[in-house]
Amino acid sequence: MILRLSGLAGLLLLVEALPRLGLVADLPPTSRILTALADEAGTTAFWAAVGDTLTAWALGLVIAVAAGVTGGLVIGAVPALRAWTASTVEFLRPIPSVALIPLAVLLYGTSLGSTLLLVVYAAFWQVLVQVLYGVADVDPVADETARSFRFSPWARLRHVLWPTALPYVFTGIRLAAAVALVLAVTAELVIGAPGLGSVIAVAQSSGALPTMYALIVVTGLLGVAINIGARYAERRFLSWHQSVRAEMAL
Amino acid sequence: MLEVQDLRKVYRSDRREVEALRDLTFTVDAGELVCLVGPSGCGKTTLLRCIAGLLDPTGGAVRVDGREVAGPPPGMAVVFQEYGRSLFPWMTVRDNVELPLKQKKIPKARRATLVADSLAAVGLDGTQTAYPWQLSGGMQQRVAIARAVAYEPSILLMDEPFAAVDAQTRADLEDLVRELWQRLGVTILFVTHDIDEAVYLGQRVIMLSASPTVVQDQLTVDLPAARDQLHTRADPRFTAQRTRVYEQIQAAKGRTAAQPPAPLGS
Amino acid sequence: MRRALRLLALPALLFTVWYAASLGSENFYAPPLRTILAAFADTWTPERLRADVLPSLGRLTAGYALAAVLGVALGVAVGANRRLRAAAEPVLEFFRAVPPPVLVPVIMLFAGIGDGMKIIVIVSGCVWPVLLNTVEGVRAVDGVLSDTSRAYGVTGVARLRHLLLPAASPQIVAGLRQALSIAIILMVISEMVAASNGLGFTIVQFQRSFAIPEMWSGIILLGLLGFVLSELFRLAERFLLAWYHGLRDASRS
Amino acid sequence: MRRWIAGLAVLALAAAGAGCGSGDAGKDSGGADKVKVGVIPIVDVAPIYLGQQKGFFSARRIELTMESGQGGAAIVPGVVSGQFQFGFSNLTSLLIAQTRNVPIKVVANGVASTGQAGKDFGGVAVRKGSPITKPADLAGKKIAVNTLKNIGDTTVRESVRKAGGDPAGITFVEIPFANMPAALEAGQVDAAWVVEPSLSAVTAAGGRVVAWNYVDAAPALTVAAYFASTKLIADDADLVERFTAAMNESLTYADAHPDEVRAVLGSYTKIDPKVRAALTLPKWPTTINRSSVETLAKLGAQDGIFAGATPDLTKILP
Repeated sequence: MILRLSGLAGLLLLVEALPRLGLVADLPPTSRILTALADEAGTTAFWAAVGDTLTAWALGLVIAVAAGVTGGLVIGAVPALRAWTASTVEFLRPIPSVALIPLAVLLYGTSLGSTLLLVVYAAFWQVLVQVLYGVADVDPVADETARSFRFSPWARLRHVLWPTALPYVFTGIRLAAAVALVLAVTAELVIGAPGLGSVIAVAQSSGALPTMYALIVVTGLLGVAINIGARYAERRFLSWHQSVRAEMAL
Repeated sequence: MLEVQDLRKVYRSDRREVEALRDLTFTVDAGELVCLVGPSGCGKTTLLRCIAGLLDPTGGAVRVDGREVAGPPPGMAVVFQEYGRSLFPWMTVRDNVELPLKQKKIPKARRATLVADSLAAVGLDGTQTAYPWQLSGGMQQRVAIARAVAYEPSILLMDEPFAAVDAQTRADLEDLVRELWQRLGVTILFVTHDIDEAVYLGQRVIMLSASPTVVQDQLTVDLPAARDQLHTRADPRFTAQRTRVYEQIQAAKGRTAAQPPAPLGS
Repeated sequence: MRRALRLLALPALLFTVWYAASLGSENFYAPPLRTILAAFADTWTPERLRADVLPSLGRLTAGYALAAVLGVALGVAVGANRRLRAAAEPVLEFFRAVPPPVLVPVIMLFAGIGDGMKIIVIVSGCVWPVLLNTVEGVRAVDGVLSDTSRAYGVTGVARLRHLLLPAASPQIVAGLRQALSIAIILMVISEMVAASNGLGFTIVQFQRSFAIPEMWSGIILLGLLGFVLSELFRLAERFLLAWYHGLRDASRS
Repeated sequence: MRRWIAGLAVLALAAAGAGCGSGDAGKDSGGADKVKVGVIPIVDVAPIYLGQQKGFFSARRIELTMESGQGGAAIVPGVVSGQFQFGFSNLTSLLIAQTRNVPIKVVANGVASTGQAGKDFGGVAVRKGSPITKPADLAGKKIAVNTLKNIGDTTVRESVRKAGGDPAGITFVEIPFANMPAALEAGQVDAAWVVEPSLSAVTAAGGRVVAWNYVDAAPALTVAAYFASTKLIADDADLVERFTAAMNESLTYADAHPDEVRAVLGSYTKIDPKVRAALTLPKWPTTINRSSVETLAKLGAQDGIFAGATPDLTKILP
């Protein structure tokens, strides 16, 4: 624990010392960034921006997860579907979501919808691909057992596919949660949709450096919180699963 | 050759201490084949890792040729139980066997001979370019044995090497170990939880208690040097000695029943 | 033949649907696909590709390669050392969580406006998945394999080369794959500010000058680029991790 | 195929959302029109914020919401698609849009240069101790502008041309205004076309302005304007008329009350109060200086930013 904190403390000290010693211009020392952060935290506009960013993040994530899980299970469960869609998935997946920025602006201007479009697009593939991996990982013996007992397709989905795919679903959600935040802030920054990203842009164009850094720190902290939360949820829901057990041993 | 003296190992974590090995003393002479047998969870693997220099003991000492072990000693080879995990899956069979030889800075031509000979000795000609995972479990364990043999060790540690293979393969591999031992004159310390295997293989059987482990008893196996699966196992002397080991192990288990279980034993 | 049909059927269908649906489009910003395709042919001439796509690819390659080397090197160091890992992990987690595009203005302050800045922006985003995956991979090296190496005297550089790197390679490759898509995104974003050439710059320039069919053609090119790069990556992975896929298939059947 | 149905459903949902958002200048119970204006959060748009505070819009039954976009590239599509009823953009961008037949038209003046060399809100600055002292020295140099092929580079070229220099050899590089002070300081560029508040940062660091490009381009140059889609102008002429009136009142008020402008800047930017008190404000006349727009069109054509076309001023200006 002490070690863990020492790394952070070292970073804070470094950022305090470098500008004070005149080694880097344009980087405000830690103390000024923290003051700016405290000032921001006292304004309602700041919390509204945090709220906007988190709303876009959460909504986008929910849509992406719902679509990704449904799509993944359906495609994964039907081999023919998988074969026919594979090339399209492989083509659409690597399209960088920033390429959609102009489309987003056209459809939604600078509203929440723009951010959502980018977030959903980027997060959807993370979930879909993981679910596809998960369904492919189904133990053939388990599947054949289910078939030999004449399970209905729904029962196979419920008792064989879903439990196998679940850990993958969580991995997908964890990855998607991180990507969704990155895209939410990016969309706000580049397009100007309301949220932390657009406040960062305003701080930058106003030449308010400490505020800009303070806001960047906030986005980082949000990201850390989301990662920790996702990992905690994964561990809680999957406590029975092998991969988590192995991670916890010793 | 190998001396284990007052060996003690205690695992410490934040909240608790687990005593795995209490006080172990025994020796193995040069050229001997000694089996260590004990109930499951009795700290056999801990002991073996201490001997191999992979784990620092809390007290006591391990000496090889009179020199105290601190880190893996040269001239010692180890065959682990988990054959699937002890071979490098990204290397072919040949590279797996050859890598330790490269580390020993053995010239290339000599390495090739050693690899070919050792693979032939374990009956794995023609598998050099295969990957370990393309082989069956028994064949994988043969590769691990070939790797140990090619290393030309003076002492060979085997940690329950056949626990995870099927019965037929196991019998074959047991005979392979005895054959290699007799042919190469190497010292072997063979750890197992299988009493039959211990008696069938060993010149001597050291019985361990349950954790925290001490030496429960020792037995010199009174069987002819030439052994085979069919006749040796039917020999009344085999049965008698097997029974004796079995009783000691049962006694060792009974002793633990009165004590709280030790979760971090092995 | 059947395989080719399966590969092409759905993309062809979607393409046709788009083509047909957009044929009579009056929307200024959503021109007919026919117009976009015509613009594509006119816009992406060999000279244009050389002048704009080549510099982009150069920055992408430089940034990606640098991030890979840096990420693996640091990852091995951190992953193999418990104390270092404990001290560095919170800091690394924080930097990974910062959305890379917000760092563009910051990096500009330090690295100026040249190619160096754009490469650093790419590195700053790509290095984390590589680094953290390498840490995980090195940390998760099989205990038995590690013991085997030690017992047979495989230490030092040989341990790195024959044990740590190959054992962590599936994770490292997974990190590199994540990094690739981030790299493309950051290549575009870094070119959206302070650039005078590049694919990202060109797309923004088309957008600003209301050359909408040209802009869409740029987006299609960007998609094609992403697709080609990920296919190249797949080929490389299949070659590098042949043992791993074989192992997985073997343990599954 | 089913996945595609799911995917299409998401897209359809998205499109439906867009549909709901478009053109909803809906009236609330009080009869006021809800109006969204796409603006860039910079000094230039202070009047609209001030006018909103003063109630110039609500008095005309307009309920105003400002949506900040990063530059005109995000605002024009927003106005065309009906996300915003009005938008703010510089005139060169509007002229480019006109040559491409983007269906928009100016409805009110935005911001104008002060027309006074030495006291304008933007200019070409160099760092302390730079050998560049006059516009002609800029020939062949590396100059930062916020956007390439736009109002910055065309007017800077004109400054150099008017001073007798050859603008052909100038290299323009794109840098956001906020990064220009640092870029000048670090010597990444020889000069920078910079506007307030970054201009104050440059002069505070000892930098000098060597050319007043807006002033050189045309007297009292109209820099930017508010615009609407031609569809809105045709469909709801009344709303546009009320917006224009409110906007004009705001511009006049802002021009007459610089202190209140400085105060309102604090509400939508993060400019330091000290800088706010000292920076040079632009002019906010209500009339568009037509001849200056003609000049911009001529300059743009000269520099080839219209891709060979000639902007038709009657179609873009009211």
